Amino acid sequence: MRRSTRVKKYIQTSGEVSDFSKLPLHKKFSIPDLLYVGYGLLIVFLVLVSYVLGAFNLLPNDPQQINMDMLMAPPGTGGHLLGTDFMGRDIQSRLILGIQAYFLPGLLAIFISLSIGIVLGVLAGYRGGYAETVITYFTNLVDSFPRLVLILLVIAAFKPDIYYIMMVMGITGVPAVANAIAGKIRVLAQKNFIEAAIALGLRTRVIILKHILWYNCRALLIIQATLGMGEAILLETSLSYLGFGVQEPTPSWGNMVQSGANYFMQGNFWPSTAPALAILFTILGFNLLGDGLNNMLEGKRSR
Amino acid sequence: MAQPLLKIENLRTYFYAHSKQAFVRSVDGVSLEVGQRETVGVVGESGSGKSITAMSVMGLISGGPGVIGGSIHYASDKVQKNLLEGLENYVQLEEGNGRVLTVKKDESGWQKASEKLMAGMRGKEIAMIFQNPRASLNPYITVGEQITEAVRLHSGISAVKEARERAIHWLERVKIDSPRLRYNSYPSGMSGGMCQRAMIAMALSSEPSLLIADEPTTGLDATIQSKIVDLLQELKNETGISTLLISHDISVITRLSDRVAVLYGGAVVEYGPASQLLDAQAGFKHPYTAALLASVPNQQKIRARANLQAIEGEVPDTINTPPGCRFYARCNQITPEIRDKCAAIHPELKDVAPGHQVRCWRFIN
Amino acid sequence: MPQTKSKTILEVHQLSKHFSRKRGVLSAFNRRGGTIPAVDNVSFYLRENETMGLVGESGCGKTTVARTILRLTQPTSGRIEFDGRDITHLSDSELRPLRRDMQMIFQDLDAGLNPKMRVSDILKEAITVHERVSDAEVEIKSRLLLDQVNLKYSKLGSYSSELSGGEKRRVGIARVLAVGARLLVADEPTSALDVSIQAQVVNLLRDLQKQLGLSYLFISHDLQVVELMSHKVAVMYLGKIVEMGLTERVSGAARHPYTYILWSSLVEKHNREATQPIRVERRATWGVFDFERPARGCRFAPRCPVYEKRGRPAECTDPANEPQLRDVGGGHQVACHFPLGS
Amino acid sequence: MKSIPLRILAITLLKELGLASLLLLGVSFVVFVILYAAPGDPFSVLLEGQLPSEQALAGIRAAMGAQQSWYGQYFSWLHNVLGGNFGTSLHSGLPVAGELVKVSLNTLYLTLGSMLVTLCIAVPIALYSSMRGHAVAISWPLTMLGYVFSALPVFWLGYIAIYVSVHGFDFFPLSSSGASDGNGWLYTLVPVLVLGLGSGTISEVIRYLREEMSRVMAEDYIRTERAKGASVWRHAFKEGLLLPVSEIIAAKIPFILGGAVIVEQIFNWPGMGRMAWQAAQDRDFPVIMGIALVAAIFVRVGSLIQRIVYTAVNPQGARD
Repeated sequence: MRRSTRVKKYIQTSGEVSDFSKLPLHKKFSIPDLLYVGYGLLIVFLVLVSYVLGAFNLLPNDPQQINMDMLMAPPGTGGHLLGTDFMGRDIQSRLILGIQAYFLPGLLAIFISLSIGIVLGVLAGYRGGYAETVITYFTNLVDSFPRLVLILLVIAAFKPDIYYIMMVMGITGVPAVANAIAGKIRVLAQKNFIEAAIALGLRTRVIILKHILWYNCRALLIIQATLGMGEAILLETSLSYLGFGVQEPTPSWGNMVQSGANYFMQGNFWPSTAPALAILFTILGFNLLGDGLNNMLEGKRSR
Repeated sequence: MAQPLLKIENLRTYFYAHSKQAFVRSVDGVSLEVGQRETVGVVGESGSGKSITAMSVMGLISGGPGVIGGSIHYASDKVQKNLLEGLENYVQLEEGNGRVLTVKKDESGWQKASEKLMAGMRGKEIAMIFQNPRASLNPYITVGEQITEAVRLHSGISAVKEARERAIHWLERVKIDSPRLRYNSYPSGMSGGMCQRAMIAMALSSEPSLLIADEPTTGLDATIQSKIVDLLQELKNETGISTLLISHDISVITRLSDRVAVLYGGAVVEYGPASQLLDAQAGFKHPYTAALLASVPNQQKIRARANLQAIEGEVPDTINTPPGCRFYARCNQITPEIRDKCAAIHPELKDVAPGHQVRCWRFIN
Repeated sequence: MPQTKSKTILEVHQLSKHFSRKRGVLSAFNRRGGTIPAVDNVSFYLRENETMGLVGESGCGKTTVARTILRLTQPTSGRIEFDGRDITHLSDSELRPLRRDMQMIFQDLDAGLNPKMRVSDILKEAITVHERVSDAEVEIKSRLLLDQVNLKYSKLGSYSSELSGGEKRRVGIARVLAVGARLLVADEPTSALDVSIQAQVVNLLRDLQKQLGLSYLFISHDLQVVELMSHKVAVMYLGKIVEMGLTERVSGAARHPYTYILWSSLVEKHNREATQPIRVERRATWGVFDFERPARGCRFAPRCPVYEKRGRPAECTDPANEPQLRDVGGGHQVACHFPLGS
Repeated sequence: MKSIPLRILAITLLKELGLASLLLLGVSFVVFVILYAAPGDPFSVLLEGQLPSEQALAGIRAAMGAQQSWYGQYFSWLHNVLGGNFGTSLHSGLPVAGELVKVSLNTLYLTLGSMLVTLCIAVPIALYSSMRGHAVAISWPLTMLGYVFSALPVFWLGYIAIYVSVHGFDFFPLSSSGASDGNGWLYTLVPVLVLGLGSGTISEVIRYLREEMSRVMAEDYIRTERAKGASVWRHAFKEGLLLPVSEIIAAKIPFILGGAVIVEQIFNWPGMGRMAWQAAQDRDFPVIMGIALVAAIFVRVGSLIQRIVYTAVNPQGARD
C-alpha cells in the first residue's frame, strides 16, 4: 500500500448498524466541533462565575488598591497571580471585576437585537409584501452606518454612556437577526412547510412561535446571542481606546488594555497583554461556541 | 460477440454514514457489459446503486471511501484500459462475517491516479447526460458557449468560429428550433426539454464511443419525455453510439434498450435481453422484476379498476444489507424448500437462458 | 362505482388566479407590467366519494387550482363552494373550522413533517388542532391512524428524517386523516416515490376512499395513475381546462388534440412500434411555452397538429373567439373549434 | 463573458442608484433625528453654520433657528447639504465639505488597502480548505489563526506592530512622522496590514468564501463540467469566487470603516475616522454629521458595485 499521503480509515463497528440517538457524543459530532463547543461553554461558565464573583466582591485582592512599590510586576510575584498594572493594582482582580462592565450592557444589546430582530424577521418572512419591502429598507438603512461612526455620532450628541452605546449596538445588530430569520422562513415556505401548517388549520401564532421560532430558529438565535456578546466586548474595548468607554478607575478589559498600552514602548507588555489575552480567549470562546453549535444543530456533519 | 466496449466487473462503491457508524453499500458487486453499438438499460429504484455505478465509471465519486474494488475495462477503437487500474494499491479491505468491515483508503492518492486514468476519457470517449438538465447546465454561460467549449476540448477544433458552427450544427441535430438564436440563450431561458436536448448535443458533439444517460427523462413532462426518447432513439440509429441508459422508468428502458440489467440493493439481480426480461408473460424472471412490472398501472388494470400489485415493504437501504437475498423481506415467491437459503445466503447470478442471468435461489439447482 | 346521485361536495365556478408580475418597490421602472394568468376561468364540480383527476404539464396551473381551492392563495375572481357554502371570501378565522373538512397532500414529502418532531407529536398536533382531546384518546387515535395507513406502531417514536419516502407519505396521509377531512386535494402524491412504493400509495388512497367515503381532487402528471384513480378527468393547458369528462371517455376517446397527444405520448413510450394516427409535427410541437403571454385565441393553436392540418384556420387565432368548453355528449366537455372525431 | 449586456446593466444601475438615494435620504433623516433629539439644540447650531458668514454676523441666528418647525429645519439643512454645503466646523471654523473630501480619500486608501490584505489572506485559505475539506492538516491552523486575529483588539495589534517595526526594523510607522524620503509607502503599509488583519472580519470572510465555494463545487452543473472533461475551476469561478468576494466586500465595508477609526487613531492617519473621533470629543456636530453621510455613501457605493458585478455575471437573474 502506497503511503504517499494520508490513508483514511473507515470502520463499521461490529458489523451492526448503530442508532444515531444512542451513539456516544464523539461519534455523533465531529471532534473539532465538540472541542469548539466544549471550550465555548467553559468560557461562558467562567464569565458567569466571574460576574458573580465580581458582583459579590469576592476577589482575591482589592482591585483598587494602589501599590507604588510593586508597579507592573510580572505574573506570580507577591501574591499577584497575574501580576500588577502600572499603578500596582492586582490584574487578576481587575480582570474579574472588569466583566461587570460588559455583562448587563451586553445582555441589553443582545436583548434589543434579538427582540426587534425576531419581530421584523417574522414580519418580513411570514407576511411578505409591503412589510417585507419596508423592513428590507430599514435593515439596509441600518447597515449603511458603520457601527463605530454611528456611536461616535450618538456620543457627540448625547454623552459617552455605556448604555447608550449598547442600545446603538443592539439596534445595529437587528438586521443580522432579522435577515437570518426571514431567510429561514423563506426556506421553510419553499418546502411548503408553512402552507401545510396553515392547511392543517393551525393558528398563525402556533405556526410562528412553535414551528418557526422554537423548532427552526432556536439554534440561530443562540448563535446570534453568543456572537453578540463577543461583539459587545470588542466594541467596548475599541471605545475605551478612543476614551469613550468605561472610565478609570472602574476597570474594564478595554481600559486596562488601553492604559497598559502606554507602557508598551518601555517593553512592559504584561499589563496590556493580560487583558488583551482575556479578550482574545473570551471572544474566541463565544465565536467557536457559535460555530460549533451551528455545525452540530444544523447537522453539518461530514458524510 | 467481440470484446465489449465497457465491462464492469464486481464494482464496489461504498460510502460511510457517520451518523450510523456503518457503510452505505451503494454498489456492492455490480458486473455489467455494454457491447459495441448496444444500449444497455439499467433499471432500479432509488438506492439501488444505478446512478452511483454510472458515476463510478466516470470517476466522479466524491465522499469517502468511494470506489473500493472491481475493474472497469474500457475498449474502444482508440483507447483500451482499465479505468480502475491500480486501485488495489490504494485500498485495503478487512472482511468479517462475509462483509467488509474496515476500509483503509488513500483517497487523495487514488483521486490523483484516477484523474490521470480518466484524462482524455471524460467527455471525449465517455460522455454523460444527467437528470434535471436545467441545473446541470452552467447558469452563467450561454448554452451555445458550453457546447462550443466541449467541441474545442475534444474535437481538435481550436478555431472559435469553426467550433461555433459545429455547436450550431449539433443544436440542429438535436432538433432545437432556430439553433442560431438558441445558441445565445442561457439555461434559465429554456424549458427543461430544451435543456436536455442541449445536454445531449453537448455530450455527443465530441463523438464519444459511449454515452451514459442517467435518468435523462426524469422530471420532464410526459409529452417532452416521449420526444426525448424519440431523439435518443434516432441519434442511436444515426451514430451507432453505445449507451448505458439508467432509469427508474420501465417504459423508457423498454423503448430504448437492447439488454437490461435490473439492480436491487446495490447488485444486479437480473440481466438479459430486453425482449425476454421486460415481457411480463415470459418465464424465468427474478421475483423483483416480475413484481416491478406488475406494479406499473396498465390498461387491463385500469379497465378492471383493480388495485395495483404493490411490492410490500420499503425500498431497501444499503446500510442494513441482510446476509441473504436482499429481496428476501419483500419477496412473494419464496417456497418452503428454499426459504432457509434465501434468508441466509446471497445467491449468485445464474444463467437461465442464453445471455439471461437471474440471481435467485429458485433457479439454482 | 361512480355514484351519480350523490351530493356535490365541491364546486368551482369561473375560478381565475392571476399573479402580478410586479416585484419590489421599484417595479415602476419595469415596463412590462400586468399579470400572468396562472388559472383562467376554471369551472368544475366534484361529488362526494368521487375522484376528479386533474392532469396537465408542469406550469399549466394544476397546483395553483389546488392552492386556491384550499384558500392558501386568494383567487382573483370566481367562486368556490364547499358543501354548498361559498368559501371564496371567508376570513382566516372563518376558514379554520373548514380545514377540518378539506385537506391537502403536498407533493413535497417533507411538507408538514417537522424534522425535529417525532411522528407521535406530529399526529398529536393534527388530532388536537380542531378539538380538545385527552392524551389517552390521542394515543388511541394515533394508533388507529397508523393502522389505517399501514404503518407499524413502532414508527411513533421516529423522527421524520429517519423515515423512508413511502413512510413519510403515509405519515403525511395520516396527518390529514387525523383532522377528519372529507375532501382531500392530493397534489402529485406519488411523484416523489419509487415505482413499487407508488403502487402502495395508490392502493392506500383507493382503499381509504372506499372505507371513509373520501372525495379526492387528484392532481398528477402521471396519466396512468390518474386513470386508475379517477372517475372524472379534467385536462388543463396553460391555465384552462380544455377537456373534461368521464375517465374512460377522455382517455379512450379524446376530442381535444392536446388530450390526444398527451395520451398517445404514453402509448409511444410503452410500445417500440408506435402507432400514430395523427402525424404529430415533431419539429414545432414542443418548445418553450410562453406562460406569461398565452397565444391569442386558442392557446393550444401554436402546438396544434389539427390547426396545421386544416391550414391554420383564422378562428383558432381570433382573440375574440377563444374556444369555450361545450358538451359533446354524456357530460364530456371539450374546448376546441375542431374537436377530433367530428 | 463575451458580450456584457449593457442594457440590463444600465437598468440595474438606475434601479440601484434610485435605491441608494432613497437610503441616503433615510440616513440623513436618522442623523437629523439624533441631533434634533440631543440636548442643547445642536441642530440650530448646525444650521447656523450653513449660513453665509456675513448673515451670521448680522445676527440672523435667532431669527431663523428658533422659528422654524422641525421639518423646516430638516429640509433647509438637507437643501444645503445637497448643494455641497455641510456647514462649518465648530472647532476649526472651516467649511466641512472641503475637509471631508481630503480626509475621506485618505480613508478610502486605507480601507481598500486593508481589504486587499484581507482578501489576499482569506481567499487562498478558503479555496484550499474548500478543495481539500475542512480537516486538512494545514487549513485548520490557518483557519484558527483567522479566528485569533478576529478576536484581538485591533489597537493592541497596532501597538504590537509599532513595537515590532520600531525595535525590529527601526522605523516609526506613524504617517505624520515624515513621509518625504521616498519610503512613504512603508508608512502606509503597517496601518494597512494592521487593519486588514485585525478589523475582525477575516475569519468571517474565510468562512463565507469557503462555504460558498464548497456549495458551488457540489452543484449539478459542476458535475456536468467534470463529466465533460472541462476545467472545473473555470466554471466554478463566477459563482464560487467572484460573486461571494463582491458580496463580502460590500457587506464588510461598514466594519472596515469602523476599524479604520481606531487604526487611524493609532497611526495618526489623517482620515475620516480620526476626524470623527476629534469631532466626537469636541461635540463638533457638523463634522460628525458629514462623516456619517460620507461613510454611508461609501457603504452604498460598495453595494452598488456588488449589484453591478452580480448583474454582469448573471444577466438573466438566473439565480436569486
